[in-house]
Amino acid sequence: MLTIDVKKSFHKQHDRLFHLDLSFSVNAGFTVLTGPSGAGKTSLLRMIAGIIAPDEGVIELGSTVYFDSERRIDMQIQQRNVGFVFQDYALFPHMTATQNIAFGVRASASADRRVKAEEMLSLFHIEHIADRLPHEMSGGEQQRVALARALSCEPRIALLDEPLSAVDIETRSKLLDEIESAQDRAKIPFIYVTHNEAEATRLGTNRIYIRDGRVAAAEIA
Amino acid sequence: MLTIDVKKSFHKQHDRLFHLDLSFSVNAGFTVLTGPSGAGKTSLLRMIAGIIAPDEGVIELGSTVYFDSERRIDMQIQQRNVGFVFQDYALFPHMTATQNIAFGVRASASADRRVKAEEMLSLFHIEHIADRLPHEMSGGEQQRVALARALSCEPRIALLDEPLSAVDIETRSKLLDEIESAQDRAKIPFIYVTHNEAEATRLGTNRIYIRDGRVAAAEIA
Amino acid sequence: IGKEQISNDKPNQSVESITVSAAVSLKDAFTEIGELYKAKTGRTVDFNFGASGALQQQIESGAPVDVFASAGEKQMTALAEKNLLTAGSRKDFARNSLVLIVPKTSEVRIVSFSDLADPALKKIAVGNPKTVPAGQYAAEVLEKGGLQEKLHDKLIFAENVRQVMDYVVRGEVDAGIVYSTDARQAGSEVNVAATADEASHSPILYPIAVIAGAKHPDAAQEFIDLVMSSEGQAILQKYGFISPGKSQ
Amino acid sequence: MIFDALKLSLFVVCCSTAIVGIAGVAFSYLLAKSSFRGKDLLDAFLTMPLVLPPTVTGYYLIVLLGRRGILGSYIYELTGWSFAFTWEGAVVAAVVVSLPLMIKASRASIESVNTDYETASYTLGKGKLETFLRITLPLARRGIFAGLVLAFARALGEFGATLMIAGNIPGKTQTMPLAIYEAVASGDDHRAQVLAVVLTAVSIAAIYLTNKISRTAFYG
Amino acid sequence: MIFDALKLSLFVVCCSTAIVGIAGVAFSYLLAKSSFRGKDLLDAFLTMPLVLPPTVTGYYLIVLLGRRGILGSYIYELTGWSFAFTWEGAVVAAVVVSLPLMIKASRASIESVNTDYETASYTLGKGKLETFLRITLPLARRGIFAGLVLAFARALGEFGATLMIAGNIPGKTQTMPLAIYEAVASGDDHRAQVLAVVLTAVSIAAIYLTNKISRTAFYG
Ligand SMILES: Nc1ncnc2c1ncn2[C@@H]1O[C@H](COP(=O)(O)OP(=O)(O)OP(=O)(O)O)[C@@H](O)[C@H]1O
Ligand SMILES: Nc1ncnc2c1ncn2[C@@H]1O[C@H](COP(=O)(O)OP(=O)(O)OP(=O)(O)O)[C@@H](O)[C@H]1O
Ligand SMILES: [Mg+2]
Ligand SMILES: [Mg+2]
Repeated sequence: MLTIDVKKSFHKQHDRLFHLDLSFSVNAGFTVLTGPSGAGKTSLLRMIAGIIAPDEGVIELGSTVYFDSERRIDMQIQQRNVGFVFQDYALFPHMTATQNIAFGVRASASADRRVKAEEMLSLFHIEHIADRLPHEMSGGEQQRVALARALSCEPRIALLDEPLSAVDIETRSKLLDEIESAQDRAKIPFIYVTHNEAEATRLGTNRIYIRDGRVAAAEIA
Repeated sequence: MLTIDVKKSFHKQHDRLFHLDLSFSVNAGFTVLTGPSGAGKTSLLRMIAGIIAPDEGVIELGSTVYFDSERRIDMQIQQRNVGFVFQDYALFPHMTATQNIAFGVRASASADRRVKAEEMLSLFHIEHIADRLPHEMSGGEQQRVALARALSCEPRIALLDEPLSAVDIETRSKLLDEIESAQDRAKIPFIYVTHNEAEATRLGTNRIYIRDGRVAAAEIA
Repeated sequence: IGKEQISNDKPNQSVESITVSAAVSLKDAFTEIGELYKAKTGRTVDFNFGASGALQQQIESGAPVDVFASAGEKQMTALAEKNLLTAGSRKDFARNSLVLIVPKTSEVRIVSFSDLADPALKKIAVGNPKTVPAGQYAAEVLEKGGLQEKLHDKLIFAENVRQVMDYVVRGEVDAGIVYSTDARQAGSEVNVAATADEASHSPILYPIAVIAGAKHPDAAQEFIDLVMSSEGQAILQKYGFISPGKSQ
Repeated sequence: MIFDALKLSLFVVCCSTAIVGIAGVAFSYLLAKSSFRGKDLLDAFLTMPLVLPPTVTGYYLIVLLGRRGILGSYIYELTGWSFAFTWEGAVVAAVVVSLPLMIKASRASIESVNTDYETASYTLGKGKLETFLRITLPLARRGIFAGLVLAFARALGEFGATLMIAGNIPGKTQTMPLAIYEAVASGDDHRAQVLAVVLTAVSIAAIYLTNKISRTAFYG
Repeated sequence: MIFDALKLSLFVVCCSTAIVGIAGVAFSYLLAKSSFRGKDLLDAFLTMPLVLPPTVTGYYLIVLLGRRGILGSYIYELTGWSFAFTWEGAVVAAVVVSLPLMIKASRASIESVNTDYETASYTLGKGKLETFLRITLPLARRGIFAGLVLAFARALGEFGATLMIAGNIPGKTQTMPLAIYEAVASGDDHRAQVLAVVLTAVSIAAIYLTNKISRTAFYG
């Protein structure tokens, strides 16, 4: 159960550039987040992950309070335990695909981490790039590494920001299977941002449509 | 008229990671380039732009020889005059949207460049971010700045690498109108990479499908 | 307390080396005396050559030095005032004289210090009177000759005598004032134009003393004795120094 | 007296930092972006003044630029003027000892700039120089700025080489470090402390200020 | 003799570069990634040795660490040992004069690392330290490496401060630059030239080598 009730403004000098005012709550399972470009989807995910702090409000995951302006709680990013696929991937440029994925795996033995990373590589059909650095991969390959990395850190919530926008239709459908089965195993909330109607329909148990920083429509199961 | 006939291998130490062997020619107008992730689409665009050099072969645009391994011609990037929308945007992080676009405009007076940049911003519906730096924009906004920048340098060929992958369906359709009218005015080849079937169908006068570094199917008008 | 302390202070037992801080201009002569000392006593001398002022500051801050040999009296006196010398150990062991040197290629005829006023001479290098003993003596000579004022704009202050030598050798200046030992060492690279009258400056004496709290006071005293001995004096004279008692 | 030395120091340091800034960036560009024979040697040669005791550097400068020096004798013949014992000599000394700092710091930051941005600039029809000035340099600004601060501070403290080529003429070539050295070496502790405090204060103020400026410039 | 001085120099420089490497990175981290009162002052203070003439730095060091020094007297009372005239003193001098170079260069490069990567590491559950060591440092490697080269070269050439605290005792504390100084000051030009050439050759070789190594490490 994820509960969101936040307000946040972006300022530049004295101009208010953008204002977010969102409140909803969703259960474990997929929540598809859609809305026009610049609506505030990424900003919302960043607040959940703790990368930016809301001006006021509450963010709770189950019984864990991630943020509460009144009680002055603002849990650190590294304690929130989120699996984040960044819109621009943010792969570590000095690490190979395997190293990028293994970096987040929670296992003490490095051999275990490697095994897990290799498993993820094959799930996402990118075994062939195991030893390549990010700049030696294609866009879609990078995106899949980012997805694998986010899902292999045993998160308590997955935040996927257009995680399949750079792959072809065929690959996308295979990866969606993998994402669905990952959710199935983990039973945690998956917040899934997409502009693709087919993806949205397929995953959409819950759907939230945001526009101009506000929830414009919501179908919550 | 763009003529391509190139071979290129990527190596790491002594392993051949990937091999490209492409040959086709297309006229001014849209050419939609599709194919699975990792097929070699971006690599092809990079060779046309001069960012990477083919191992051997020929690249000609009209009567201009961009590359010819036999005649040892390899024109510099800055002379090729391409408008490139990079898959990862490559916006200059220290410049605002307006500055990013104005940077490429071919006009000697800086006021003229600014005017042109502002015109482009409004064509692509991003006037509101004119003075923001890339890290203050959403993913789709960044992508539109990249598109505007590439089309405002009066190129002799436009290379668009999934230029609308990060925008919502509604915006996408408006931007496609703009892209079509830009091609209409310029009458130059537009090489358009996409994974989106709707886009492909709409623009597809010529269609080239590549797979594993080879042309697997081509419909050329 | 005591026992170990006392046995530590006992001479010769475990003494293998002493540390001598000496003005760098004494390097060649002292190195030779050090070898002699080793031959006689079996102990080695660790020399610490540097500018007299720097050596003085090291000793003030407690550097483990047994003997200090200075190129100027000022530094030694400063230590004496701070009770950092072993009473009665201070002696003058050598003297030097001051000479006026000109570049080998010099076209101006100079035969005395008073010729320095010649307008053909544009630049004259001397040690910095504030920091270099040789500069102090040079200032006295110029003062006595009534030249200080006239030369005011021509003087270039160097931070050691070596720098004066370099300037003269390379012809950057038209003349310089250095110790005769330095001029002698430079050999034919410069011409000695004049020697300063002994009466025109205070005696250029090189004092030596055992440092208070020296680890090896007796061995240190032996070193001083060797410097003062006829053998030691012979070595110093070989390098151009004058016996402290004799006149030029 | 203190005021004279301070004024001279600041003047010399400003001249040298300006020269080092321009020359340093030019050399960094050369070393980072082009490849030619002997590049590594040029690099090592430019680093030399860092390794040699400044007095030795000063000696080489005299040998090169003195009135009878390898280059200096030509200058002297042509103009009747020489670097020796002039403030220009102090500037040369400061430039030589601080240039390596600037080059090392700015070169590293120039090489760290993601080349994708430079490539993007080329596709927009910009040449190497324009791309360097408008893209690479601004993106490498922190390292370049650090290099400038290093060069500034080093020039402010320059002493050994200055002493050799510029001499130590109060009011003419006696910079702060020379005055401090003189006071320390002559045992004038009081004066030394006053001077050191002034120099320290000036440099702390300068560094403090530049930090503030850089912060506004970088995070603006 | 030359060999002794060279060996000692290399030994002292290796010790000091190791210390400077670790301390420099730690300080850079502090200055770049945390904010606390007096940060700018700490920064300015750490830059001081760059501005002060080395002899003056050396003077402060003996005032601080000499047997009768502010700190040194306690050390002496406790252990019967003091920094004066020991190779450890030479290491301290080298560390103090070269640390500012390391800090400035590495701090700038650490601050230039795109924070997105650090954020990504935090979301993967890694703490500040681990993120710094495994993400920030490798991405800032060029600047850190440049800082190390600067520190190495500066330590190799260090002379003024060393002379004050470690003395100039052949075979014990006489490093190459001190040997050069001694040869120059005692008029032994030939020896001075031989020493200067050896020091130059060693440092050119060292820098040439590190350049080669860095190239393989960064592009290999
Ligand atoms: N640091 C910032 N400073 C100023 N404005 C910002 C900042 N970050 C985001 N914005 C603005 O906030 C709005 C929402 O951005 P956000 O990235 O959340 O959009 P989004 O819904 O993810 O869009 P897209 O689908 O294009 O990725 C945008 O208009 C953006 O320009
Ligand atoms: N510098 C490189 N070194 C090694 N391999 C590379 C390099 N650049 C690209 N490749 C490989 O070449 C293949 C083609 O890459 P390219 O980026 O052209 O694919 P693409 O068709 O654009 O894919 P996508 O749709 O995912 O962007 C990929 O397998 C990629 O890993
Ligand atoms: Mg977004
Ligand atoms: Mg691609």
